[in-house]
Amino acid sequence: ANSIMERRAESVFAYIPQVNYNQWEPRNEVWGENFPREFETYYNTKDTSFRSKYNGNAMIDMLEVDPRLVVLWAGYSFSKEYNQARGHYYAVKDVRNILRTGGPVDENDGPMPATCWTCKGPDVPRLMNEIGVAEFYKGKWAGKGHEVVNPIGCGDCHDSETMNLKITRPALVEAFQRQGKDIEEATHQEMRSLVCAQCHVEYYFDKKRVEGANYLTLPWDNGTTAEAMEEYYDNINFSDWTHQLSRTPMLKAQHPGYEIYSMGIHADRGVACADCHMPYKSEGGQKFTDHHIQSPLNNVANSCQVCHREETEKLIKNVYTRQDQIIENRDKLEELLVRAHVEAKKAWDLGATEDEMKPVLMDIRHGQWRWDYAAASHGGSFHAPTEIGRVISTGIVQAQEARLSLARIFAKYDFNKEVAYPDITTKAKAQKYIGLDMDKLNKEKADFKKNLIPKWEKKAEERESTYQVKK
Amino acid sequence: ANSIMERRAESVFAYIPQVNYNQWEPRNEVWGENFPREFETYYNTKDTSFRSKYNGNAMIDMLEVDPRLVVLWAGYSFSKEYNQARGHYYAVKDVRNILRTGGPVDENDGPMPATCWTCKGPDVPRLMNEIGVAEFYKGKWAGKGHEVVNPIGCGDCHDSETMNLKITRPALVEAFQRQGKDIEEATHQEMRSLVCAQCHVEYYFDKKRVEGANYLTLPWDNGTTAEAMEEYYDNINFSDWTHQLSRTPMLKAQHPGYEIYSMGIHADRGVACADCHMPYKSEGGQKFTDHHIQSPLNNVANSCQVCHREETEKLIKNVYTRQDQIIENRDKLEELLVRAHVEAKKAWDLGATEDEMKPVLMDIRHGQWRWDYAAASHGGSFHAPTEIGRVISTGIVQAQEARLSLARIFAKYDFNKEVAYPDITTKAKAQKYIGLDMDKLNKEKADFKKNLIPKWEKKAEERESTYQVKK
Amino acid sequence: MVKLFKLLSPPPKWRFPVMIVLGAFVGLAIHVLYLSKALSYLSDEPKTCVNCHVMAPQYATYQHSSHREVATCNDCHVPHNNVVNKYLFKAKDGLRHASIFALRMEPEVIFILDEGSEVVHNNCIRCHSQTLTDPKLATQVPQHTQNTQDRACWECHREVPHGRVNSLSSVPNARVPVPSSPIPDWMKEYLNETDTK
Ligand code: HEC
Ligand code: HEC
Ligand code: HEC
Ligand code: HEC
Ligand code: HEC
Ligand code: HEC
Ligand code: HEC
Ligand code: HEC
Ligand code: HEC
Ligand code: HEC
Ligand code: HEC
Ligand code: HEC
Ligand code: HEC
Ligand code: HEC
Ligand SMILES: [Ca+2]
Ligand SMILES: [Ca+2]
Repeated sequence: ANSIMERRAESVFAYIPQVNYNQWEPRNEVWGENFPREFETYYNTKDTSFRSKYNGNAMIDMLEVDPRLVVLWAGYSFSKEYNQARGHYYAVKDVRNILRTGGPVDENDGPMPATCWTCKGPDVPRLMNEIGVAEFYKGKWAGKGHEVVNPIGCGDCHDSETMNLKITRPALVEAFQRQGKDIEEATHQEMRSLVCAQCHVEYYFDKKRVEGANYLTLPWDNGTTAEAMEEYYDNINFSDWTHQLSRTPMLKAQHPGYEIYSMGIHADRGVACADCHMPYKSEGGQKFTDHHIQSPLNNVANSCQVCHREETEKLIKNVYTRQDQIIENRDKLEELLVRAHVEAKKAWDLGATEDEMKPVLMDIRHGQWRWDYAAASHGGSFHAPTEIGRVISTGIVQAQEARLSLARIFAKYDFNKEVAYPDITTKAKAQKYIGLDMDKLNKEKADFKKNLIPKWEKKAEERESTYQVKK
Repeated sequence: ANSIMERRAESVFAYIPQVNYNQWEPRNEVWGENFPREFETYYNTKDTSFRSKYNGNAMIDMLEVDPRLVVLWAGYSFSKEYNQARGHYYAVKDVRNILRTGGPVDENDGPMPATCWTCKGPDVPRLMNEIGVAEFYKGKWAGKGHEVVNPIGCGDCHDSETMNLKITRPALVEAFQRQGKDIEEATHQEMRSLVCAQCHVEYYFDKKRVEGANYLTLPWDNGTTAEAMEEYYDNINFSDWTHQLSRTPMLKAQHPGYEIYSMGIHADRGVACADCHMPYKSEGGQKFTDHHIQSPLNNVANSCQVCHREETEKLIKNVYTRQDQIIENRDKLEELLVRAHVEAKKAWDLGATEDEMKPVLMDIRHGQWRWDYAAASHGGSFHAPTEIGRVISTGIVQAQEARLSLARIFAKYDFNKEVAYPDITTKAKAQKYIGLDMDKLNKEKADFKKNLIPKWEKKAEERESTYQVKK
Repeated sequence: MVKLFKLLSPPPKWRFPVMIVLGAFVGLAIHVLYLSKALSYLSDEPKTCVNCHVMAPQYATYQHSSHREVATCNDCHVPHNNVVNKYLFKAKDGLRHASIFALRMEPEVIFILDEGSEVVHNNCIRCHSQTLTDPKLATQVPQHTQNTQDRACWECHREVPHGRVNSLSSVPNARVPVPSSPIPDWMKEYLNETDTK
């Protein structure tokens, strides 16, 4: 009886803030004092125990799972290390640990620019507010290591006064503007996806816009399909790197999550990222948004079943079926691209000319871009399976077109054998094949962790101790 | 609520059927006297005024729309004429008119076997009952022209006593048996798709089973995916014809409608063919099954919208989006296959050996089979878009694999140019390219229509006039 | 029977404490029934189902459906084949709901049980048999009734009446009647006063 009495009272609940802070408060724990339920669930992103067929919140070494990637990215930092992402809680930790960011010895050292911090936590809007956006994008990654220490959290998505959803990253706003759209007109439901679109999007660094800055830019001016973005990059003659084997001016696709989701049936029906990845949850009659952002397959009851009355197993099977249908051909495309790179190298070795190779390299560039567009977004095979299937087909056509031209070049140079497929059955073999000195890279990273990180943490602690939080 | 309870007092008034007939009554008009609503709607399949983006109930000359087909089917009757189907009302008329059945001059003449009648109307179960199944499959198509004169109708799907749904074609029952399944255990809901699966399925003629008979067989023993059926055909070394240009032992896929539908989300959720193509309709406060079988896009309100609350335009757009996503790559695959055939011909011309060509031809066979599997089922791009997308990708890989081997063969025979793509911009040009004498074919057909058909009709009329129908 | 009663009745010296304990139980039970408005559970008034806020989404969606004017929750969710069945089912269901609710065991997304499904389905048919059955066909097609009624109606009519979004949080701001009167207390008092005068 008591519980019934209590529970009737539950629904009436007055919100009394426990602490007072402003928009630039980067510490999730502080916001969390006012919103314990959201904070506690947010903190669950620390969990790494769930694995689905292809994803989940465990960290998965993708180069080990699929060593072909090493060859596809030869000459680019992704061939050193690339993992299937885990929870937001790890954002800062993982960008520090990854071999891609190297082992800088001081704030002017290392392979990566400061812009790499942009999507890693709420210190970013704080810092942008302090020093300006362009200034934020300047300098080396190591130069701002002491600034960005809190992982993705409240300040990235919320207004501190109203707790309304908020866009805190300029790149998204600018991309909307260039498309002639006003992000301020977004509806509440659209905001439930747009906060994610601040980060889960394809991007590149524009080095021309502001002198000395790697300006974060979303290549959406012509649209967000694989073709539209490809055209954008072709028009500005952009490439992320030159492939070490085939000498192709390559494009790297990074997690075009929002773009692909937008082309799926769920987006068509107005379902937002948050509906599946942050479903509502009730605890003691109090409804709130589950901030444990993760694979919905670890929470089918509260996500899918709100809209679908099928059994959990069936819904999971639906997801796996789509992923299987895509990934079978995605893997095939990878193999064809590996062959294309290796064969292109052979053609160069035989003495093929720039002119002869140009169309081949264009096909490789486009074929791999489309593969990456489909592969880099880990949710894509479910978010928009029919579109991803389409893109992969076009990628296969291009990869094979490149190989056909290569076969003709071989004939011209009197080479009439199949080029052997390299032995890349493990990550180690593949990295050796492209000539990476992993011991050196690991050593540098270890030194960096021992020497630089403690300094960053100390500086950050000092800074944060000066922040005002009224109780 | 009370008044509603009272209204339930059903008035079961005694009812005397207008006419009495048995299961072998082939004339839809006769059954129709007892079931006017079903009959009238059935008769609407006569309408040919609706065209959707790719389908509809108009007859569409597919060779004109897409002359590549002529080359893909070179050496096979489909290159003479192939139309996008129209309503059941036309089944008999169309099989008589089509150039594929040629212009037989008597009952032992013509290119097609009697088996071609199997899916064209309710005279078929009648005749099978009279003369036996194997006997039905024997002889020429022209031999049974006077027997099958009523287009697809009541007797094909219904039991005359109970009006229950009924399987009247042995091929489906036999296919189930060979898979170890009992079709008699099908639920009522499954029957609402299985009646369609009597005809809307991939088939071939087994010439070995019964001496002299083209025994209608569904190649489902290993399963119904493109791969499973391909494996089945490979294992029994079956081919429909040998390609005129590339000399490939080819497979022709015919409308695998049921197979593909079964792999889609709607089948997964228990939605039957009849739910979309024969939705309920109400007239005067009675609900009955709309027998106007056609594209649901001509009747979105009763088909889709009972389950989906979106606007008509949006639902139609959903269908078109999926079709576009598939058809873009399907068309590309066609082009690649045309090239493969033409290039294979060139290789033979250059003197390539059987041994050299064997792997090439295998790739062409498989690539075109997968294309046809995806193309022949006009509803497939919507019925199971993710699966069809997958199949097309694998087809592209194979077509290009064939062309790569060909490039190597060319190199061997010192041919180092691109083989020109033929000028096949119209049906006429394409038919000329493969050397078809269309005037002759048309002339033969015209003679057949003038001479044989009137005889068939007269014989049929005489026979039917002897049928007993009790009023 | 008497023996049984004797066997069950406590020894004399325990009688008084037992009476007190039993009394307390009865009192408690009445209190529970009162608090949970259990009696209202016996009525057909849709508002009574919303005594539990977990029923709010269903109430809100129903309130906006074509059935609002023509059917109550119980028209669909309780058997109407006979009175005994109606109240038996109600009692069983009600007790289950109340226990789960009190134990805080309700899931975020409630699913109708097979038993309840059957009941609802039969109620759809009860009201709509006029549309579903064609008397002409019924005489000629023995399976007619079965064929038109063997799937859950809402396999096709997926939106009737609760829509397709089902979760405790699906209608956060709905005006679900928290049992109250539209007239403010001060006005009631005033009216009462003027009444007695
Ligand atoms: C400030 C940038 C940022 C924002 C905003 C953001 N994400 Fe992320 N997200 C990331 C990063 C970075 C990672 C990878 C973290 C890691 O692996 O270290 C990630 C990881 C994820 C993962 C993988 C979690 C796992 O368990 O594997 C999911 C799912 C996800 N995000 C969904 C979302 C959704 C949904 C939203 C919006 C509601 C969102 N993200 C908003 C940057 C962001
Ligand atoms: C536009 C936002 C954005 C920018 C800029 C960005 N990231 Fe990320 N990062 C993400 C998102 C989103 C994820 C999660 C991706 C996923 O789901 O796989 C992620 C994941 C990661 C991860 C964990 C997964 C992995 O790859 O091992 C690392 C490490 C990482 N990023 C490093 C970097 C580096 C280094 C840079 C600069 C070159 C960078 N990020 C720039 C948004 C961004
Ligand atoms: C990746 C984006 C993201 C981050 C990070 C994030 N939130 Fe949220 N938050 C959301 C979304 C989306 C909603 C749902 C908003 C809606 O539907 O109105 C939400 C809702 C809320 C609400 C409104 C009540 C509710 O539960 O629906 C509160 C309070 C809240 N968040 C607090 C926090 C706190 C505290 C943190 C940090 C620990 C945080 N959020 C971090 C995206 C985020
Ligand atoms: C907020 C509502 C909502 C949520 C949450 C939701 N869906 Fe859907 N889902 C829809 C709608 C709407 C459609 C479109 C079809 C329709 O109108 O029923 C759809 C379509 C689908 C389809 C068919 C599309 C295809 O790719 O074949 C599948 C499968 C599916 N959903 C699975 C899931 C799974 C798994 C989840 C959880 C991860 C989920 N859905 C979450 C509303 C939702
Ligand atoms: C209809 C439900 C639905 C919607 C809407 C949706 N997702 Fe997903 N998402 C899924 C499912 C299901 C998976 C696959 C999870 C798996 O394989 O374990 C997934 C996977 C992901 C992953 C990889 C998860 C992992 O475990 O690493 C990320 C990141 C992601 N989605 C981000 C987003 C973003 C950002 C949006 C909006 C732009 C979004 N999703 C919209 C259902 C959805
Ligand atoms: C006895 C064989 C047979 C059966 C049984 C059969 N079909 Fe057909 N169907 C055909 C033939 C043959 C055609 C082509 C007729 C023509 O174009 O002359 C056709 C054409 C169609 C068309 C195209 C109509 C148009 O307007 O373009 C649709 C749709 C169709 N059938 C659906 C179905 C459905 C659904 C079922 C089951 C309820 C079914 N069919 C049962 C043989 C059959
Ligand atoms: C297993 C059943 C079956 C058999 C056997 C069969 N058909 Fe059909 N036929 C169909 C179906 C189903 C359609 C409708 C196809 C569609 O939707 O495109 C059709 C359509 C047709 C059409 C109209 C569309 C067109 O292609 O122009 C013709 C003509 C036709 N068939 C002739 C034949 C001939 C000739 C044969 C023998 C070689 C034959 N059929 C054997 C089931 C069959
Ligand atoms: C291509 C297959 C097919 C053909 C041909 C066909 N029917 Fe039907 N018929 C069905 C299906 C499917 C149903 C729905 C059965 C169910 O759901 O129980 C049906 C239902 C019926 C019913 C039951 C009442 C109703 O409307 O649901 C009657 C009576 C009927 N058909 C009469 C006829 C008559 C008369 C003809 C010939 C003019 C005919 N049918 C031709 C497939 C067919
Ligand atoms: C196979 C799908 C299907 C099933 C199962 C089904 N219906 Fe329907 N129902 C329909 C369609 C389609 C219509 C639209 C007919 C029309 O408007 O012409 C309809 C119409 C109706 C109507 C008339 C609606 C109006 O706007 O006038 C009622 C009432 C109805 N159905 C009740 C039921 C009941 C009760 C059941 C369960 C016994 C049921 N239906 C089962 C498909 C179905
Ligand atoms: C008897 C019910 C029913 C009918 C009729 C129906 N659907 Fe569906 N549809 C579903 C179900 C169930 C799903 C799976 C998603 C879900 O669970 O909501 C679905 C999924 C879909 C999807 C998402 C799948 C995809 O390929 O992305 C689309 C689009 C769709 N339907 C369109 C249509 C159209 C167009 C029609 C009419 C031609 C139609 N539906 C008829 C029940 C139906
Ligand atoms: C969920 C709804 C749905 C189901 C279930 C369904 N179809 Fe379709 N079907 C469609 C749609 C939509 C189209 C595309 C029509 C168009 O493009 O005009 C289509 C197209 C077709 C076509 C070509 C129509 C034409 O205009 O020529 C045939 C034939 C067909 N379907 C047969 C079947 C058969 C046989 C089944 C069951 C095995 C089936 N369909 C199941 C919705 C459905
Ligand atoms: C004491 C609080 C309470 C009241 C009052 C209440 N419910 Fe419920 N109901 C619940 C809870 C808790 C569940 C979840 C049970 C579960 O998930 O098994 C539930 C589940 C249901 C279900 C789905 C499970 C099933 O039994 O099939 C139906 C239907 C339902 N209620 C109808 C009603 C109707 C109709 C009324 C009014 C006559 C009503 N409820 C009144 C608390 C209540
Ligand atoms: C017109 C008939 C009808 C009326 C009136 C009706 N319901 Fe329902 N109810 C249904 C159907 C049908 C379902 C099953 C929905 C499903 O499985 O998708 C259902 C399911 C439920 C469920 C289980 C949740 C679920 O989605 O499975 C609850 C709880 C419920 N109803 C409560 C109520 C309450 C409370 C009322 C009155 C305010 C009410 N219903 C009025 C037909 C009705
Ligand atoms: C108490 C009687 C009653 C019950 C029980 C009932 N209905 Fe109805 N229903 C009606 C009446 C009366 C109407 C006409 C309402 C109107 O036109 O305003 C109606 C209208 C409808 C309609 C057409 C309007 C619409 O919303 O699409 C459908 C479909 C329908 N009912 C289906 C169902 C289904 C399915 C069930 C069971 C889940 C059900 N009904 C239960 C009395 C009832
Ligand atoms: Ca993950
Ligand atoms: Ca058609």
